[in-house]
Amino acid sequence: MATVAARELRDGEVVFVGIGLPNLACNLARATHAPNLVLIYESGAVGAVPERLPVSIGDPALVTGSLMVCGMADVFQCFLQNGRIEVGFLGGAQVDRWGNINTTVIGDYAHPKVRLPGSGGATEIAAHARRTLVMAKLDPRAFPEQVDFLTSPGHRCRGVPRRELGLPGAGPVKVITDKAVLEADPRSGELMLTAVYPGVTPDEVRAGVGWPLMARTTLLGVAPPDGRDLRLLREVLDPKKLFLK
Amino acid sequence: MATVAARELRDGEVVFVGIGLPNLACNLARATHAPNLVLIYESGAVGAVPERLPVSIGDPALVTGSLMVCGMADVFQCFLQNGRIEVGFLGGAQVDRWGNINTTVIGDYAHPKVRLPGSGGATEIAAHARRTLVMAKLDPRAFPEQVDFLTSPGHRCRGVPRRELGLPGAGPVKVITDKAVLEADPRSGELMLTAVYPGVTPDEVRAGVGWPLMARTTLLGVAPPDGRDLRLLREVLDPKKLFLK
Amino acid sequence: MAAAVAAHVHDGDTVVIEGFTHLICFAAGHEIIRQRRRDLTLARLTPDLIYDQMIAAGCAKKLVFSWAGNPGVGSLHAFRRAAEGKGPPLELEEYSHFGMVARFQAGAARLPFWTLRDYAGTDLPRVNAAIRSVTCPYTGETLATVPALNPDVTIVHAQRADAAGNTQIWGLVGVQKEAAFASSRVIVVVEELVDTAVIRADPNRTLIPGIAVSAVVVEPWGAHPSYAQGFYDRDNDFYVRWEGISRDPARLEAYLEEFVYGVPDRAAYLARHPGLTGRLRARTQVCAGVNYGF
Amino acid sequence: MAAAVAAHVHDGDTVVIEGFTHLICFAAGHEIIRQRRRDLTLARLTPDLIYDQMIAAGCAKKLVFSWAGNPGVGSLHAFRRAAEGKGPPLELEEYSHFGMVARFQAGAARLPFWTLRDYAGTDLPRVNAAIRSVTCPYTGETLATVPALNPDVTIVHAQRADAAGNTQIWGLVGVQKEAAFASSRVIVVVEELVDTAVIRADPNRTLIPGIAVSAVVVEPWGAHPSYAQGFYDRDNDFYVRWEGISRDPARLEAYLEEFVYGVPDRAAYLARHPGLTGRLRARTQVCAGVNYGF
Repeated sequence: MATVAARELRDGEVVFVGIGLPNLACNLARATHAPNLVLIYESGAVGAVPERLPVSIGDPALVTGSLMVCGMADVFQCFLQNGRIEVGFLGGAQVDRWGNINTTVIGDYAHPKVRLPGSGGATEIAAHARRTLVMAKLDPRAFPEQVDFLTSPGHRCRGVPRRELGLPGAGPVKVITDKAVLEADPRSGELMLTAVYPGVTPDEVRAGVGWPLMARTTLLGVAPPDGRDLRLLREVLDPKKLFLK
Repeated sequence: MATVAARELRDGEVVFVGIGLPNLACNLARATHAPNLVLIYESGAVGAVPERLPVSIGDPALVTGSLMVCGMADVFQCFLQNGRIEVGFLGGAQVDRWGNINTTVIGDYAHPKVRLPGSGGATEIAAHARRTLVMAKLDPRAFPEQVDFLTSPGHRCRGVPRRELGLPGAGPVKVITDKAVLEADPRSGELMLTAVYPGVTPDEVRAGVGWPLMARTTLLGVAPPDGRDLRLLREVLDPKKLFLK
Repeated sequence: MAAAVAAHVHDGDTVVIEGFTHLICFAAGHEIIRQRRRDLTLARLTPDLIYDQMIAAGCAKKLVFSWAGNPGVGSLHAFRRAAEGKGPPLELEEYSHFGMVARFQAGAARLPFWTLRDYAGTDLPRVNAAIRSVTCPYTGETLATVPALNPDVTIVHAQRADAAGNTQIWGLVGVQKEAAFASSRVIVVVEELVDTAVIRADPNRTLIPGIAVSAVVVEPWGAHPSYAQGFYDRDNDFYVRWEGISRDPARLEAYLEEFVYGVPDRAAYLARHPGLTGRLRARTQVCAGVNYGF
Repeated sequence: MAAAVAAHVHDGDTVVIEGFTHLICFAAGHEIIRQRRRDLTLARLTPDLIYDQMIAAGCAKKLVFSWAGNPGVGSLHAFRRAAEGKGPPLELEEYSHFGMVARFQAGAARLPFWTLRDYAGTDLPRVNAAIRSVTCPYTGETLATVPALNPDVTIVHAQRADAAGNTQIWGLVGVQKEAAFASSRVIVVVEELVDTAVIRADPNRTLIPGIAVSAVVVEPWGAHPSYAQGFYDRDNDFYVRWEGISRDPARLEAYLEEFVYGVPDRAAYLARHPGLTGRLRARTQVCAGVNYGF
């Protein structure tokens, strides 16, 4: 998943990084095809070059040697709302048919089955990043027809198309899972299967999704990570296997 | 005038300082009865201890050795609008019967006889400082019945009492001139004569004011600067006589 | 610390212990627990372990927040038990990070609200009536608003301050400046008390002026298991261990007994963590100074 | 400088050369005059001598400002002649300092307006229709608003930056950060071009990130007669002399001929001021660094 996400990043882009797999993907891209990637963390570290894998989004390793440290008011107003973030990473307990994400509650808000952490910066990243990449493992409970709670807007929110909501960003352009890649249909905004990992069949993907998943007529194949990528991930970027399973 | 103004400052107060006589007054107070005065300049220098007389409000001597330097957004939002400024100094080409000040134009705005610099920070100082001190030399043209342009609100603006304007600060509590001190009538807000300098008669003061100036029944006498104050002003604070005439 | 908390933190107060991952003042949170404050409204972007502990200890009536998890690890289980109806009730008021930052900005500027482009299409305004909107007087467009947050007391941990409370912070600065200016009272807790000359030598580093500070407390290692850039690293092992501790109410209670109620102050807390300072003390990487001459 | 101005400053642009007393980039203003840009909307809080010169040179169609004087001296006479109908016409749009700062804040946050508690009782809204009001969605009170200011190009003078434009400023920082983020294009002019390692050694000093910068120009003494903390003092004598120069259109024209049109660049300008650098060079007063280790 980290490798697939890394391939989505172009050199020189400004990326709003989350912790875990997104951070691995960004640092893999930096170590390979995108050395000039500018990593911005919501904690206020700009142009971070972490010498160790940050365990939290506010790790001191993100500060030491970074290009700039600014307050969070600047992060959200001058960088994100200003439109300077080209790519934002999102993940969550639920991703629905329209790319909406739930990181708030499973079940009813007042009486939740599971209380999740909440939005953090996800709501505004989903609104303002020029495009977002979603990372989540396939599972029918993780990919319901509709999220229980809409924390981060996708392409259609409670029936209203994204363009009518006045959201500056393009929304989730790709959903990167552990078996396949889903993309939003340009017209309807509905997520469809567009690429599968080696040896994965469309039916295996559909088994992990809670709605009748449409597929693009000609499915692409996702190339597996090459030796260099695997070596970097396993030996350099996450030797303790904190995030690589 | 600097001495009279200095006496208005209590030790430990937070003062928004302007350049010229107000700066002299503040530094005289710091050198005498108010060593813990906190001087804040709109340029962003907080707790400045200028080692030379600042010629401009952004003099580098205000920065070196100050307690804090902040951006102007913080000066106006977090200090002034926040209500942290206890005393603000104001001056201007015109001060009227209600303590309103004009630093914008003499004559009509669209076709002015004299174009003055404008508000700078005066408008918001007049609104937010807990109290303001006005310094101006008596002259019927400088003290008209009504200002040509209302830049900084006093106690009654175009007929509307200050309290109805929702202005947080108390407004100009004293107008310190070269011959006397005027104070606002607690009820009407109209400026009245309350104290005169040694040897000055009320008629001399009235001759410098463009409206029938009322006087408090028992006028106070303004003590002249003592030898120490004069020595400090002439030999230490303004040896080049930049602001002392 | 005991005196500062006794003087400035009262039952029923809205209390903010800020610091985004960096400089979270656990020492103050523990003292508030020891002094058994009650009915507090606890506000901060990321409640973190310290508010999970204060919730478990019964200090909190209400939580105002934007992300309530254990960063990089998992859940805050005392918070989850309360939110999931399996523990003592806890009132929740929830925003996004941007919304909380904006609330502190409005508070610091003493404006009743702050404007932001956010929340369109989300369910957050549906469950939080304080998220409203305003119409732009120039373009006519509708924008989101959040109300000002003006705490009764804000506690800021910092690397250094002088006796008057002129406070310097480097590394992540989060929303500490805004929270301090928004607050009626401010307690600054520092790793190091320095002479005013140290502050005046580099005034651009000052984040909070003494005129906004009510009390200064010197408490080395007061942010552990959070960190202080240039002083000590984050204790990630403890954050990982908290998953197991907080999941079991009995273990959580035992933790509070041993490390909070069971010690009189921070020094005793450190004494119960042999090897801690050696394990986490920061290495030295000092930057060059700049010229303030003219 | 010539290339940066040619590439990023066009006729009809809204141009901001910011810096409150400190770091006012006269070198850029002079280059704009030399390249004979026309119909510019010049915006800054304090037009200062540089905009007085650009007005006299015929670059400006409109001035957006909050205080148009010669600090500590008197008037900007080219500005006054225009405003008093004794010179070429100049459109004026006038705010207070707070209003201008708020306009840059809105621009930097890409919001259409900013809210402030100001202007009640004054005549400013009467002569500037852009000063409006909004009703608080919580308290119902009326507050003032100003519209966002988003310049086509902002020019910021700084002590140092790396080649990518990561810019560090100390001493007075004014509204440079807000103006840069509000602007479509940003030219950073520095006293000193430094290796990125210098920037990365002290990231809390960075005010403007390279991703917001269009061009970096190295121009030592480029802010004279304004100043650069740690590099050179303000040339107060010249500010005083400007009173006499600007009062007389012929003398002003002669000044421009000798020191602007008459020189190809800043180096030649400095060559025409013998003894200047010796007179104004800053003495050394370097602060201590801080520890970024963990």
